[in-house]
Amino acid sequence: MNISIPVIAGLVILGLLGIGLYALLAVRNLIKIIIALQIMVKGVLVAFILAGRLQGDMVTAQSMALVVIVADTIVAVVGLALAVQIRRHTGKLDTTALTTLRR
Amino acid sequence: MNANTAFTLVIGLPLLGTPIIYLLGRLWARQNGSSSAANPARWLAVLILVATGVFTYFAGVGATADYTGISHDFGGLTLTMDGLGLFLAVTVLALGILVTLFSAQYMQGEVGEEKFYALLTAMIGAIIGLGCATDLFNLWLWFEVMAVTSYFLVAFYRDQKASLEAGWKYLVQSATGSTLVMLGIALAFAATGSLRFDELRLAAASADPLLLAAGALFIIGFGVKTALVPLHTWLPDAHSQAPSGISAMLSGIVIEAGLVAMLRSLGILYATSQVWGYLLLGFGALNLLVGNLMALRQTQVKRLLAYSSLSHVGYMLIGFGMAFTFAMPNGAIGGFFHLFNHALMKGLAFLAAGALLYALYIAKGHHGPLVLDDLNGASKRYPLTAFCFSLAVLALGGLPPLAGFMSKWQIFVSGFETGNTVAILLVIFAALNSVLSLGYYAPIVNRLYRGQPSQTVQEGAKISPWMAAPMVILALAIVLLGVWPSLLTNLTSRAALGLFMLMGG
Amino acid sequence: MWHILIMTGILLCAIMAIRTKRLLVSAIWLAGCSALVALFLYLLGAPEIAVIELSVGAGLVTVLFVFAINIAGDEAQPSHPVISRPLAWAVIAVAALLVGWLLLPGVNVAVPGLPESQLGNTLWQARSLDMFLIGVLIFAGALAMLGLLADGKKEAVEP
Amino acid sequence: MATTLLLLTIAIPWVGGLIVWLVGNKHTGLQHRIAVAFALLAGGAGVALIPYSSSQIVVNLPLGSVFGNFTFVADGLGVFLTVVATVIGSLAVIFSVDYMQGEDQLGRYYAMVLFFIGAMSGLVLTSNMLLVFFFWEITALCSYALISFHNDDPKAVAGGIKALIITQIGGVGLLAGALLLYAVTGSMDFNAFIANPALMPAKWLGIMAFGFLIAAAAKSAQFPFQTWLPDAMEAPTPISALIHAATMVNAGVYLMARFYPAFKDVPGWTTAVLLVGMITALMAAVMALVSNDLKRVLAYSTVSQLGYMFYAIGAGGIYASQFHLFSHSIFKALLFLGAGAVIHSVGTRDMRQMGGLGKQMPLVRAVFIIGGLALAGIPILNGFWSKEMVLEAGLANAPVWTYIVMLIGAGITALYTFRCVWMVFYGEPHSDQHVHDAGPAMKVALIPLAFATLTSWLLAGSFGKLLGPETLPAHGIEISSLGEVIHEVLSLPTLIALIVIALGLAAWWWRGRLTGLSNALKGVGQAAADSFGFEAINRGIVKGTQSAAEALRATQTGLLNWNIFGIIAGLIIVLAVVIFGG
Repeated sequence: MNISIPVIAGLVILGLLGIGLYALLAVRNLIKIIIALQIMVKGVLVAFILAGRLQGDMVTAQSMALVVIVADTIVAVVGLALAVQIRRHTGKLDTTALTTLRR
Repeated sequence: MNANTAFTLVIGLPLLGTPIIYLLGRLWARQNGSSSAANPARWLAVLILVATGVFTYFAGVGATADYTGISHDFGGLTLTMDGLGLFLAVTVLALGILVTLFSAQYMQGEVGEEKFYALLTAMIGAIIGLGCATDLFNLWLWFEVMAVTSYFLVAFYRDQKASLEAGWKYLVQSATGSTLVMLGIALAFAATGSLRFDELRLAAASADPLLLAAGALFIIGFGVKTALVPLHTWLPDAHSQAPSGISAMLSGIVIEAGLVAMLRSLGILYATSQVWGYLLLGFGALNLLVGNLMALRQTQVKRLLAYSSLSHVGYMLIGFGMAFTFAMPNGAIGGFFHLFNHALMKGLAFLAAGALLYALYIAKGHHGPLVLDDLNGASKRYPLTAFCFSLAVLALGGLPPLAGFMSKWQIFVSGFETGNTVAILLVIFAALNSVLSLGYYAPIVNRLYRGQPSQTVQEGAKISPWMAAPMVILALAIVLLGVWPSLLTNLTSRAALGLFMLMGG
Repeated sequence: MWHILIMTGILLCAIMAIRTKRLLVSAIWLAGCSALVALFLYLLGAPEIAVIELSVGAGLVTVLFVFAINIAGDEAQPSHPVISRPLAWAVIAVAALLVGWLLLPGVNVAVPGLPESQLGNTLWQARSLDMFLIGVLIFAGALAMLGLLADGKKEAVEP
Repeated sequence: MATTLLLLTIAIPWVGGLIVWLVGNKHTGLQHRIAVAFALLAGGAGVALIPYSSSQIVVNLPLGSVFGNFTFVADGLGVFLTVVATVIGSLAVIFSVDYMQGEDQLGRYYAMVLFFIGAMSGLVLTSNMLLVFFFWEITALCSYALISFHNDDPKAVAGGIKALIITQIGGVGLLAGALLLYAVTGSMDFNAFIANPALMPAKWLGIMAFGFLIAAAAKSAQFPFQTWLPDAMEAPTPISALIHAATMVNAGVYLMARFYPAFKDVPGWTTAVLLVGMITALMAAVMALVSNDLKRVLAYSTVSQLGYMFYAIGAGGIYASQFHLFSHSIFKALLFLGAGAVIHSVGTRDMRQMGGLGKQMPLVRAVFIIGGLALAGIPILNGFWSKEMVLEAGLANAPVWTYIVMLIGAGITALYTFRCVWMVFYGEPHSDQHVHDAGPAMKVALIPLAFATLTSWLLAGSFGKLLGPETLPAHGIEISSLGEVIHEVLSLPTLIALIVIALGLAAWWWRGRLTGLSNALKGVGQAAADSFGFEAINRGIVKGTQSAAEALRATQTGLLNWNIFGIIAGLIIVLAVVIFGG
């Protein structure tokens, strides 16, 4: 196989983002939706490191990646808290139960 | 006062004040229980914001001394308050202070009041910082701070199912957009090896596919927050379910902060392609039409106002699109003017709707939505609120002598100045949409001034002067800018200059 | 070769995390995905961030998920998707194709060598503003979580 | 002095409006007095402005950038229309003291009326295109607010919104023209442009000319926008007299007259104005003939008379159009206020419920008949002179067949006027009605108008001087004495016109014998009662928009997955545009 490493990394990025977005379309469980967001962020992490590698600036890339990890952990925490709260109030973890706001 | 010191304080004060507000409010709530008298957290928040406003004045004096603005290095990153940054700071502080004042009664006795004020202050600080960022990644991080602070504010009524639902959709869509922006930043970094605006702009001279992809991702990523049309679906939910002060902030400044972030990032990529401007124009037209049509048949007041935000973003997009596509300074100036006016007008509309919602429902412990029928005859019992509300919606509809007319005019002028037939047709389309919007604004006024108050209005509670004062100030500002539009020209033209400098013009 | 294997592993874990019915299993697949991504990052020449990803992404986040699933319950869900799967796949494929169209030619270049790493310095000096903002972010997130998870009534009667 | 007076004319009513509103609805007596006082003051300022009329800019407030300099010019056209607005405005306000007695929310009423009077003065006195549009929209706003003053009545609300939206749609034409003026000439001042229309390339000039025509037609309720004015009759009657007969609807005529020198060479423009006027004049006259609602008859007749003014402009008779505008403002205000007095005492607007009212209300009958005769064009009332001048302008400069159509219109005018007077004041009285005579304030307003209807034509010479080359250099109006007007009017065509008018009157007397003819024309009558299908078109547009909006709401599913789908769809569109469109 003669695929260069950056291309593999590119495929990982596309794959992770694609799977994440697909999950956002197809999955109804709230916690799984947070998982999908996490998967997408992992793709972005790879993108940052790949960019740093291509530009030979690993330091900036890694510092950005670190910030991204922390920031998205925070988002995941808030999201999980919301999901738990929704579960308390609706008894379900299902997006189709959340359609009172429409039209 | 030294402008540099002032600038540092403008950035630092709201963010560093946040924990203090929280701790003070928390301690106080522990001692007094949360449902009695006024929580001092609100006054501390107002104090901090007013102080920030004062420092913004001093920083602004320095920032307007020359066209590059005022810079300060924080470590290796620089924050620069150029015309655009100053403009955004002034807008967010003006609206933010009034909203905080308004919330004093509105949020009185709510559980978690201190968190509300702490996060509101942090959000305002984040928006100020967003306007001053000079580094793409830093810009995103400010954007993310703004988003995270607003999640809780949207889902504030956490005992209400609808509120949680709105917060959930807002969070997921926002996070998705944010992820796309991150990917865009990574691509831009991969293509140029730098993140600073000035370096990036010089490096981004050709149509590198990576940069094109980055631009597309910026439009979509920031576009989720800006509520471009197919991405707008979170907006009506979030705006209608949040506490009214937050609705005013979301609609008046948060979505516009997303727009500013988008303009900053696209401005850097200006040289790479012609399409950015066309995309802005296209989304502008789409936003106008969809926003107006969706609002036309709404029966819930706050939801109606939320949809009308879509169409107002459309006007701004058309203005900025003219600036991007045809290099029309008036497009950008008009866009920023409309941004400011929209913050005033929509802020006032949401505050007035909120005041009625508070008086008719919340003060009685209900959380029902405010529907159009509730407005019937509201002028009998709440003459001032009804007047302010009418003023706000008529200004939104673009009727003189109110502010919305003048900024729309300026945007329309830019379209005609291009001399391009398509641009002119687009302006006429926008003007017709303005007429269409009267189809839902005017009935609100008619309802407010009916002679027979509805049952709900007759049983309504009182609206305190603390709620009325911010509305009166906003109403006066709307009239003043309507008859004296050049009052703001200094600020808006500098903001446009900031944008054009970014584009390399 | 290693890279391709790891890529396959990452994508497989991600797919499994989505496909599994039980949430706990799903969280564990995510942890696996995270660990493989960390390995991939290590191979790309970012050892520091690989460690952090391993500890935060695979460790902390998994703990969080397990914690949340414990509170929220892990019942099996009806898996009827709202949007039909072929449509979802088609849309994603088109989007990925378009992004890939722009992205892959750009990254298909020779990789320069690695300079000396000075992550610590960069973090605490060059990008200290980012670190400050992360602090704000953590605080805001903590407030939001506290606010959302707090039980309204209990708090009201607290002395 | 001119500066002060001019600014006072605009500012006095606005300040008065603010004060009336601030006084609050608890002090109604004070509100009446304040409103009357400020309206009279404004009227005084307006009249005092007459001697100062000139073509010079008297106020100049520089605002910079795209807003231009806010300039005001007290030229003949502007001063004349200001006087009409302020004087008839004060009479309408005086009339309102009786008419609105005991009404709720007087503050809003008077504030809006005074706000309107000021805006109307501003509209005609400014020479800044932005301000023209600005005041144009304010008048529309006030008109809307006053039509739907009785907000509890769904018909009033619908009428107000309809008026607002139709005039706004037309306003887009004015907007486009105004923006073009600025974009091409770089200045908002239109006087320079009128003096030298070559500033504008022919292509843009054409768009501007027709844009303004659309705006004027919408504002003046001309074909094909005429449908809003009859529905606007839900407004309190003094408003109908002031806004929908004497002032605001004239704004379109004003706009056409003002820009006539610039647009007259645009190919097809004068013909278009001529035809719009002619079609409207005839169509509205027929609709007036079949309507049974007193105010609607007057509304249709207003539309029809405005058509005469448009026709005159199309034929190049600027003086004739403005002179007719002058006469019409007076006698139509008189008719509306008279009708208001009738409606106020009878409590209905349906003429079939009236009849024989002349005995109980002799004064109202007298003034109404004076107004009616002027409307019909009977010598020597003011309507006669101005209408003859319009017809003669048509005979001189327009195709003969249009002149004949207009003559027929004049005949129908006489017929419906007579029908209206008869049905209200003569014939069988309906004994079940309790009728009381008009109040004192009403009489105070009616008598000066009746007097002016009898005599205003004597001012024809001074009016010509006011509009003369000194103040309107580009218009070339050269009439300087009453004798000239009399000489021009007293000629053979006038005799023909009078015969036609007499035939119209005779048709009413012989209405019994003409049943065969009227049966033959039943189809026309039916079509006229249905507004010749224009109402249906309006309703269709509204319904289409509403159902499109309702259908679109389905896109807001409220399902997170579909929301995300929107994001991805957006991403695909943007990427596709970037890849294939860049």
